[in-house]
Amino acid sequence: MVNIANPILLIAIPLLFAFLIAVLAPWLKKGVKYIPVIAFGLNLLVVFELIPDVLDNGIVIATTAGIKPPFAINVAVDRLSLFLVLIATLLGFLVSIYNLVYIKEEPAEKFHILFTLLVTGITWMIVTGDLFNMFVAFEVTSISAFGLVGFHRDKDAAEAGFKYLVMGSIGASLLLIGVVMLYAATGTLNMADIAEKIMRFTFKQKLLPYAFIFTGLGIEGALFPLNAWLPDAHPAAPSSVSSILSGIMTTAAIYGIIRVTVTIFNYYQVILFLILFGLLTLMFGETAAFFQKDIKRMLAYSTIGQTGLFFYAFSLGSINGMQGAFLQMMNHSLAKATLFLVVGGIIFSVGSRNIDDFAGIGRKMKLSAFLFAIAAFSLMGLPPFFGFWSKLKIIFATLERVNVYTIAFVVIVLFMSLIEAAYFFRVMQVMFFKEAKEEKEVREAPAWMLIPAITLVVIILVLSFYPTPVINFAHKAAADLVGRSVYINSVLGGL
Amino acid sequence: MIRKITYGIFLGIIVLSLILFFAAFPFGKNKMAVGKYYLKNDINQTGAANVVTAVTLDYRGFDTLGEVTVLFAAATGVAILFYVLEEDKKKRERQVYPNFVVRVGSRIIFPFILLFGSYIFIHGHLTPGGGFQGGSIIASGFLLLYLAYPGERVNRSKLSVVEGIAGITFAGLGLWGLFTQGNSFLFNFLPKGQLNMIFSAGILPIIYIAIGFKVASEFAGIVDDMMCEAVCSGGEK
Amino acid sequence: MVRTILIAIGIPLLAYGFGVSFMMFKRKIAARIQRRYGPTFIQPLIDTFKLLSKQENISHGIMYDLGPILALAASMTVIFFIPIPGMKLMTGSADLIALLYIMVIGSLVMALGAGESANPNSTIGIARALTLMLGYDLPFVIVVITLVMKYHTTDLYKIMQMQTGGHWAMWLLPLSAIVGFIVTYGALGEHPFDVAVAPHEIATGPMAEYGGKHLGLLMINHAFHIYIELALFVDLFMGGASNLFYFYAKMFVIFVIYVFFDEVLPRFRVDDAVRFYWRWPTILALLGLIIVLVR
Amino acid sequence: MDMSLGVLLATPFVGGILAYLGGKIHRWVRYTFAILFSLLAFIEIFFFYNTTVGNYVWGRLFGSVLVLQINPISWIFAFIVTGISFLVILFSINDVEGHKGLDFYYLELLFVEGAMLGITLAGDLITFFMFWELMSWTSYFLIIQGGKKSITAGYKYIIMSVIGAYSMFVAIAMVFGRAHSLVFKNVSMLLSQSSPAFVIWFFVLFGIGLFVKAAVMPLHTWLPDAHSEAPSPVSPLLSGVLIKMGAYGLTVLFYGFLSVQLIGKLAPTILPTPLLLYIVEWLAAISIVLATFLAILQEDAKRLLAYSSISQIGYVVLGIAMGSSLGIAGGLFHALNHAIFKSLLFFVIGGVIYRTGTRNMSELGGLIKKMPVSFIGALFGIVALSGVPPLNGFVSKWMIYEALLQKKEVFLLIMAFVGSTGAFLYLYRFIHSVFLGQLPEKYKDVKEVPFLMQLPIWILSALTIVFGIWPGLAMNVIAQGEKFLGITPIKYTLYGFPQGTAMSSLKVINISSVLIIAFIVVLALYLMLPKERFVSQYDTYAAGQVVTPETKYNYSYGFYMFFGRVINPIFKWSADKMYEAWARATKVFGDYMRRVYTGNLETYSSYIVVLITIVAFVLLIGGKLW
Amino acid sequence: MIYYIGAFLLIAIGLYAIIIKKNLIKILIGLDLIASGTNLLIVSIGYVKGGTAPIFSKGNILAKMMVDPVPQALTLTAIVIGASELALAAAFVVILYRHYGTLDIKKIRSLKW
Repeated sequence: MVNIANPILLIAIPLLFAFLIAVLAPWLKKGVKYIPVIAFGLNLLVVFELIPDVLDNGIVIATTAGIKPPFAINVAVDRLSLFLVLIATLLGFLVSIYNLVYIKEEPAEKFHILFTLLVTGITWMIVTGDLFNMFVAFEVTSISAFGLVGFHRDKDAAEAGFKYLVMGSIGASLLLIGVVMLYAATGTLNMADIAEKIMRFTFKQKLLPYAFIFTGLGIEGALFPLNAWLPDAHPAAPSSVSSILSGIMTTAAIYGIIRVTVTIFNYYQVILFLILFGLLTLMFGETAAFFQKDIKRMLAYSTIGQTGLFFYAFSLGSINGMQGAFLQMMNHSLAKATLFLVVGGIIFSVGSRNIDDFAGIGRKMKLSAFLFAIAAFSLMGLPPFFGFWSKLKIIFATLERVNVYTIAFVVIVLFMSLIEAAYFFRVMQVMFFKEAKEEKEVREAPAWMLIPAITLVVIILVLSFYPTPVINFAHKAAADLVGRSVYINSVLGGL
Repeated sequence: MIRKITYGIFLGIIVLSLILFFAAFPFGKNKMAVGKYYLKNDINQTGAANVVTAVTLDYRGFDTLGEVTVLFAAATGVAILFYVLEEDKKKRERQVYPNFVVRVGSRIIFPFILLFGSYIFIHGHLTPGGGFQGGSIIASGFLLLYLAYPGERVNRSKLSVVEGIAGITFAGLGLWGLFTQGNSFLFNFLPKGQLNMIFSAGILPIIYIAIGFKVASEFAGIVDDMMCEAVCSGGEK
Repeated sequence: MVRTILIAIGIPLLAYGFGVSFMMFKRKIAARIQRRYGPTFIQPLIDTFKLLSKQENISHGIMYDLGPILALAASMTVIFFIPIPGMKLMTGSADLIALLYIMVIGSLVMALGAGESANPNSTIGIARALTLMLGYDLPFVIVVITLVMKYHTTDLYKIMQMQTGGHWAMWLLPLSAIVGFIVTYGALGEHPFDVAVAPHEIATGPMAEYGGKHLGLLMINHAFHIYIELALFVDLFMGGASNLFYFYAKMFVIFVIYVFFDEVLPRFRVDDAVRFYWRWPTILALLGLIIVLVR
Repeated sequence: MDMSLGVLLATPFVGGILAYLGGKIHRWVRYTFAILFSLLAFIEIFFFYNTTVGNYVWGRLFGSVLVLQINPISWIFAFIVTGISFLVILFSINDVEGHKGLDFYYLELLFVEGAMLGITLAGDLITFFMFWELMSWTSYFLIIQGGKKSITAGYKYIIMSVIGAYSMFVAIAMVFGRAHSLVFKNVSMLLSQSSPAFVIWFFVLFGIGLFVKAAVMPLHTWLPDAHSEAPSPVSPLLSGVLIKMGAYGLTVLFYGFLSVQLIGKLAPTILPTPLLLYIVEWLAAISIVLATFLAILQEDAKRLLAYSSISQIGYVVLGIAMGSSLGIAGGLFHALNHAIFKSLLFFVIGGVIYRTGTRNMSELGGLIKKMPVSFIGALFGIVALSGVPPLNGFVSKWMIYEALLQKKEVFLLIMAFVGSTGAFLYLYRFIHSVFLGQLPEKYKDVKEVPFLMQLPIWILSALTIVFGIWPGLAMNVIAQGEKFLGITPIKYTLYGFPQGTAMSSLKVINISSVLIIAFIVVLALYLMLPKERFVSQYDTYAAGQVVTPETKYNYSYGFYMFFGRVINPIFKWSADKMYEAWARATKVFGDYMRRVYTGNLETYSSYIVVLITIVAFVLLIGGKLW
Repeated sequence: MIYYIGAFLLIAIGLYAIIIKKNLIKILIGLDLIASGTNLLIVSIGYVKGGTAPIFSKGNILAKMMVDPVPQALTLTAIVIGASELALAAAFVVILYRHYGTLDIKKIRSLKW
């Protein structure tokens, strides 16, 4: 029997199906939309098969071309990657279900191809164990994202897509330069191998390649001065794409930074410096979100803020901080994806993205509004929802050492949470308690668009009331990450 | 002006720091680590005379799969951006007539271009060349045809079928290797053959041929989309 | 037991006797100041009986009726908690603080009763009375606290006892005594603090609608009221008295001074009255308090 | 026994969910479930009377256990929570019928109850904070159902609550960073060993969270809006119970985590009370006076009561912060009493709004003849609130005054007294403008509220008498609670306090019996006199004019305008305006901040270049990051 | 070394073009310059003094004499990726021109704040 617990399948299967869409499109115009669902369904199976392996061994490694890791590209899934792969695959699966009804505009089959590639690229970026391969995956992700952002082909989409493309390309080039610099320095591209070999370099020598890679990934990861494309691109994309972009793509890029910073560079001198990025991102994102009238733009800015939050938690550098960061990543992915999906449904019915036009939705689209509320609560960190536990952990981790700086950090984080709560509550007030100006026929979104959101909300609720396994898992993931040796030794010495 | 100077200085600083960084790894010095391994083991492991091809398709074949995917995504993206509904297309049709020499000349040259391109990607594992290069050359042949006959169009959906099948071949070969043979993706399961022969290096030539078709059809598709944008919809809005 | 019952009956009668005698004296003295002859000495008594025996009584509702009744009952309750020479009955159950609150019951129910009469004059009167109360309460509280701080107890009887033998609080705490005098004056509602009644402006305020037996009860209540205020002042500042005669004499002296002031001063506007109380008496009282605290 | 705490806590939550689901069948199923489960919770409370149950572990998180417990102190508050919630649900049934958000109303109500119960039962800080937040936002959803204005009010409420909660959160996190266990016992142990600076930080940050909920000035600004705009049955819950959670938290903070000695050690002072507590006392006293003055000037009945709540909770906080046995007992007792009489008053005004549809006092009047039961409720409420014997408010206020006198904190006492006298003003205004005076013609046909709405009024009125005449009943639990907190419990008798507890003895039963006897005597005298005859309300003295229904001959608007003239200078500044200014400043600042997103691609690209340039520059100058 | 510097200059010029130039096409050229510079950099990293192309076209070529094959493979990939990016960017420019009727980036800023 073939062992399907192989992380490469996570990439190969959807790619195969993506090509299949292109083949079948001329004959099965209507039918191809089911292909991504099948692909990600299979992927989900693979991930479930992977879970016990990873839990037992801590890491699962797969090689390509039958050659040992430092020489051929390898794929490694450790606890942290599994964490994100699970979310990415789940979101891919659910959102592709959502797409069944949501995508009506032509060329639908092309949309499905790009969508499949986008999610595949994200998964790829997370599981790969090779730096150049990460760049390629990064490109797969961003090029499909460029195409999807421009999918509507209207004014906003074109502008947002172009800006995103230019910035993304610069980012990719910077990333590539950084990778190449590392290659020049070490003569290898495998992450574990680089990590081994780079230890002999001084702090100064490591800084420049790190800066390039950091900047390159930071552009996709929406860190503060580099994230200007995000608030344009996320709203311009179709809502299902926005939910993937916001939910997991930025997270995947941040994952890349985490990998590079901790596993490869082991860069604790810089890591504290990164707090600044986290906090600035948080502040700018949340404040800008507060002023938005367009709901999707608001959510996009909120994504920036959330990214800042978990990046900040990561850059605390302690196991507890990283644990908080992972929990918050998960919370943000699930909640923000839900929000975009629900909002997509609402926009689908109302026909407007302006928050003021959502008045009275709470009565006409009860389920949607309810799902929105739960997801928003979790995002804000209201107890007893999952976001509360993650925020709790982040604050606890910050205040492990009490001094003026940590107090100031906490004040900023909490103040921004407050702003976040303020604008989400404002939206909810409009939705639930404001009377609609004119009576419009507004119907509940179609069932297939609701099911993914419902599933996500159920997951959030389960995690809310039974968070312990995830919390423990995140703790182990953080410990593995900080320990480094698990990853490096198993990649280099394993098999 | 101040902006220009400022950014000039900024970029100067960046360049300076890059130079300083690379001063530690000077030009021409042998920096190989994995490269040595490839050069040493290439013949046993892959049987491809061209080590670059071996690296591209075997050791780092996974990259190439990504590369193909990127191209595929870009082609799809361009198709999305230039997508026009069929009925709109017809309305905007506009005929341009290039001169006679171009039309006849391109008709004569086109088969040779195809042949040349095919040669390059078929011999990718032996000579400097390969699927990308060959594919691009074939696509340039299509570009030539478009220059000569702006009114004519390639069957876009067939192109996409070709690219899909080529992609499936690549990924499918990889999966075949994974499932049946080496329990490793893109495992080179075919016999290695003799060095410098056309039937050598196992699956590499097959992949390169698939890539050749794929790249050719994708670039042709992009060209087609852009032609359509320029010719059929010319001056819209 | 018998003695207790006797005292229980005796205290209200005594209080009424004292109070009504002051009412009588007031009219006489006022008349003399104004160079009139004045009514008969027992005119207040005559008025009361006349009102009580009226056959035509109107009522605006239950609360309207209950107002005077409860007010009178509350005043009678207060009397039991104010020490009188030789008649100590209930003074252990409620101290000075409690007494201050028991004293309010009467005014409050009275106000409720007047409120139901639906006459704006009554309402305005009550609003003014309450505001004035807030005004004089501030200095009064300070004075009370000064006394408590001085004698380390809130038991009225003990405070009184500690002043026996001429150690009157009036001499020891002159500032507080002056303030206490002014406050008691306001509590009595005489000129210039008769804003609540102000017959020329709001037709006797709370009493505007009352007539007949209700007004009769209120007049009895008024007698009690005068007695309560004066007795309290005497107990707090003049060391109470060893027997009833001295007690009466002290109250009488204070009362005569009140009447003199009453006859010569005009009326305050209500907010001016509050401002007045919150200015000089408060400052004086605070000074007195600080002196006690520092010592 | 341990498990039973979980059952108790689960009762309201289960009830809420069942009520919601049952509502899908029929509305009466919903009512039945809601009433049944809130009653059940109330009954369950009595199984824990005077017991201390500790440490029922219900979960583990981040290496700390989550614990439930109950002790006499939390019992008092749990009693208030469940009791008042039960009455609120009774009252709601008629009041919110036909309301738009009815589906979720009982769910939210019971969840708020459950959250508050959770606060009182929490045995560790995470549980405490979790239920604290849960309470904040579930009650927010209750508040904003009150109509258009309530949305703004609710917004203000939630924002201030969240600020408070976050402040508390920081304090909790600080402790967690050191102790890695947040069970109350460990927290107090940690705090007793920590440096003064740490404890002061903890005290201040945790205290701010509590102060916001307890609406101590200057953090009170949410309360007048929220309490007045909330739906009628929710206001009693807010005013009676929710703000008591702040008082409970303060008790736990002052005497559970810390102790008077410990707080005294933090900042040496010559004052009779430790400095930190002394500051709290002053804040409470300021709340008492200013809120009273503000209440006097209100035109809206519920707003008046809301300000009154601020002032009364000031007494509670004042008592609790005093640190002496008598003061704490007084504060706790006043918390219980305030829950009773303030809920009563809110129920009454809720009934009036239910029948007349307005809460503007100048539009009401004369309802005593139409709604006698409500009037009696209001009467008991105001008498109890103004602290006049023989009802319950008197005893607790008396205790607080005596405690202040014992400690010679005279200036606080003066302020407390003035606040109390001021209470007469606004309470009289309340009862007069609503029930006395002239009945407007449009309310000629107003009826008494339905039975289910009368029931809470009757029950609470009875309780004011019970606790007023037999304060020993409450003192039983409070003394036990003080023993639990490690304070010498006060001496008490069933009817009052013996010599030696306070500056003097008190026997409430004597006062009330004398009052009753005197009343009987005077009533007998009155009944002997000729009978009276009833006349209409227009048959009044009007300087010879004839009053008709058309002529408005009533005094109710700007009742204390002349008093307003006296105190207006004080209210030139208000905390509310200050917060608004802050909010505006933040907003303007944020508006500038988001201008970094210029929409200009060049700018965006230059950000990237500048970032790398900085790193490169750092490298060129020697690689020193800091 | 000159190849390195050339590559860096190409990258720098590309960035400069993106920041300073207003025309969309020039920005595209800038992007392409960055990509080309990067490719040049990669290839020049792989160079070994005196090395030959890494192809065993005749039996007598020694592996020791060859240049590093990895950067060449990377370049191949990078070129294709750069080309795809450029194609997509060109498509976007066309769409932008269709909507705005201009190629001036200063005028294309309806999305902001």
